[in-house]
Amino acid sequence: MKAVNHLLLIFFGALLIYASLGLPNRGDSEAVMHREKSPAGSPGASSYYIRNAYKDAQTPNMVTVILADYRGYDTLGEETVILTAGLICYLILRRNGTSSRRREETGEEGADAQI
Amino acid sequence: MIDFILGHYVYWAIIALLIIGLYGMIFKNNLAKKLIGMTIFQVAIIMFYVASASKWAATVPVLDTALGAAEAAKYISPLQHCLMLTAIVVGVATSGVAFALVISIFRTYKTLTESVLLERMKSS
Amino acid sequence: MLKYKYNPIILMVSRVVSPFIMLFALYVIFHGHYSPGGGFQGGTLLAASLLLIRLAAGSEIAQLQFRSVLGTPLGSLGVLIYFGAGFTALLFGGQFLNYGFLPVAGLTAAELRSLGILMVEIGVGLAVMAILVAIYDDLLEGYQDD
Amino acid sequence: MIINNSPALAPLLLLAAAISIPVLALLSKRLAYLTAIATSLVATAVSVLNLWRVWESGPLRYHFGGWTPPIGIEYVVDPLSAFVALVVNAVALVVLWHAMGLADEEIAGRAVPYYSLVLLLLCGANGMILTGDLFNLYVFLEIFSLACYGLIGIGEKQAAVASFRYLIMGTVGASFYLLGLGFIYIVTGSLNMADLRNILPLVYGNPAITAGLTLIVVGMGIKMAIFPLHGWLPDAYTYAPSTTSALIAPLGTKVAAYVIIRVLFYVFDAGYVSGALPMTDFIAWLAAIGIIYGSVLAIAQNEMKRMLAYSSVAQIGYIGLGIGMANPFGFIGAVLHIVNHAFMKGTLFLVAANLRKNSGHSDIARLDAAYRKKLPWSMAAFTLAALSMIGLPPTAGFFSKWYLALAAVDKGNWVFLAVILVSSLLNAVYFFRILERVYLLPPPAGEKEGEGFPLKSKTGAGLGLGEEKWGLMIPACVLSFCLLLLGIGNAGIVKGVIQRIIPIGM
Repeated sequence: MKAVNHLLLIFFGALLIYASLGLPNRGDSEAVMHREKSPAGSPGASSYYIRNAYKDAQTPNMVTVILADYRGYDTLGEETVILTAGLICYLILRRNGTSSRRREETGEEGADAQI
Repeated sequence: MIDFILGHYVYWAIIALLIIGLYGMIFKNNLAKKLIGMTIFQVAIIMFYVASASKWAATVPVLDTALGAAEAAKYISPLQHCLMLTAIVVGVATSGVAFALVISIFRTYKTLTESVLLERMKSS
Repeated sequence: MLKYKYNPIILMVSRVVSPFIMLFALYVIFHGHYSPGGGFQGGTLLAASLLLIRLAAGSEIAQLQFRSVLGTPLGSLGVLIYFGAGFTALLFGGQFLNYGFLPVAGLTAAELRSLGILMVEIGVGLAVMAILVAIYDDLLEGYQDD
Repeated sequence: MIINNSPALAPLLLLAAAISIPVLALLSKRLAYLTAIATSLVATAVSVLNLWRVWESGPLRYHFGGWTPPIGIEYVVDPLSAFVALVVNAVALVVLWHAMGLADEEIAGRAVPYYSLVLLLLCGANGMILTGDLFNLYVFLEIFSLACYGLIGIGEKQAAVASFRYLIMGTVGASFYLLGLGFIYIVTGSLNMADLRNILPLVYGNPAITAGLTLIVVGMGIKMAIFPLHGWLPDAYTYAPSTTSALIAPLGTKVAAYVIIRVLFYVFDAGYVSGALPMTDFIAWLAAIGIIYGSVLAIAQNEMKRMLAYSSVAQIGYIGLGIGMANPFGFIGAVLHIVNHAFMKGTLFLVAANLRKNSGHSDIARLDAAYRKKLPWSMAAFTLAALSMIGLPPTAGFFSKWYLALAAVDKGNWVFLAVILVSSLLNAVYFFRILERVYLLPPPAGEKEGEGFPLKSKTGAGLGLGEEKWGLMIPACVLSFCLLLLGIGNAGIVKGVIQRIIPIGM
């Protein structure tokens, strides 16, 4: 079983190295994703954001504009991810809904109610 | 060849980080160490996106009137940075839930090493 | 077990530092328009200031600063603010999250969007703070029992 | 206002209810369940409206924030996504209705976070099905997965370990998806599915695209629990509380299978995926091995929920086979099997939950004819679902296997045809084993009628002796009756919905 895992790891590394050969040089602003027009003629997203962020939302910080306005639905989903994590920790770790401090505060009577 | 290496050595470093993270998740016996491997894996992917967003001689994507009109070559691509805010938050949420589960496991089984855990699961 | 040991130096320093971290956190949230920052970074800093007091003074005393029972409801409130901003845009004829349709008079479409972004940042900051502190309390709560 | 915003309404209503449950719960704990069931009902109604609108006026596009697609995020509702969303919401509604009668002890004290998480799970599922943006799909995939980890984690003692293993494998899967998406974004510069559809043919030769596609398919394969990547599924479904396993079993793997179909055939085109890059053949062969592996292991199990979990691995193999054969019949078979399996697995897990609630255990060895008297309607639903799993004509299961067999013949691959037939035989073995016990094996001699059951199930409120409240029995019967409806109305579904959306170039 260990050998299979080692093989998996090596295959994963080889796949990534093979994939990185196809990537454009990091940092040249002529790469496909930075261009104004994508290869198929539709407007390139990131260059549109840079040129129009201030015009559309009067906000110099382009990342905040994308975060809240252009791709605002992503951030709403992200908020829900945090809320889910909070609810899960509440669900898994709180013993039947009452925290031990509340049990101590309600004193003996509270403890009877539990049992 | 030189500028190919200059343009890609960061990606190879990130691939090494990814393999380390995956190694940690698969081969480590302790549950908490698996979590560390998982976090390394997620951070490596965040690095991958942010590394790909940079441009030579371009500044932070906050509009600076001193640079004049906003052209794509002057600012680095802001989209990846926004996507990675989401990925960071997902990483935090997953780690939070994972630690809640680790505590819940420790509370019932009093151990975090996987081999001992599997025996205790079978016996109970 | 995590026994709380009283240490006056840590308590004094953290009680002095915590409000200033909170102040800086509010600056980061509201200054997200002009400099790197925004809801998430600000919310985490707010949570950090609360956790500092929880660590230094122990969770019983830290209840005075932020009651841990408030955690999840405040988190839901933060997401509700974000959702409400998007839903009011829906009610006033635009698509969901289309701040151009917010019912605030006298602002151009771009300024309306800037206002919408600000409302969203506040909702995000509040939710991140409340949930991170709630997760810390639950992790502590889970561990304390055995 | 409602009509032209209808595509986005389902996930948003579920999200709004999930947020308001913790706030409403301050008034009264009962409100949590009522909000959950009411919102699920409204979400089902909205998805019916969506399907009707798509039927009338073709695919709908909904731009969030008013921005056109490559700039903003869009929802695309076409017959495939509207139909799968309707199935997901309908099954979830019936399972939630069943949860009222069940009132598990694990959920008793924590109804508020539990039902809020159930709604978040449905919001994640609806968001994943309807979205037209690949990164938005990752965000809703995370909401869906986190809700699954949480709901599984509160079951029996071993549930936390099973949920932890699911979390580790699930996060690896989601991170593979994100990595693959990163490679594709760097080379093409767009995240929108429709936009990518036009850009990708120009960059197919690039190694980053092939690696990106492989990573996305492997990542979603882990979520879909296809053969070699299914390690987390048996423990997760067995140790989860009954309501959770009845909720996640029909939905979890099906939504991931839908995403693979969407990425393979609608973002990349079928010609590239099955021709230049033998991705679909690879999936088909893995799925074929998975079918046999799952069926054989299901026979070896003694506990019913674990048996159903392994049979889930086998049924996912059918969907993988349908995807892998990449021809029109295979596509129809895969989509039909997503729908049929959702209903079949829903019924079977509801019956397993009834068994656990009624007699405290669901071990196959201890089943005998007394159970038929105790739970007559549940056992009838179980029989109908078992016949559908095996694939007998009037029920829906037959038609999806029929289309898969046609696809195998059409492709000329006799091994797949043999696998489908042999696995139907294996399904028959592990289901008749239970039916034979329940209907033919006389109860052990010393036990009088209805004497050997734990006291709490003696309330005989239902039809049969000891059958629990109506609330437990009717949802299982409704789901199994739907199997019959799906079987009879099958021609309508295939012609009306699936025929219209067969990907070009298949």
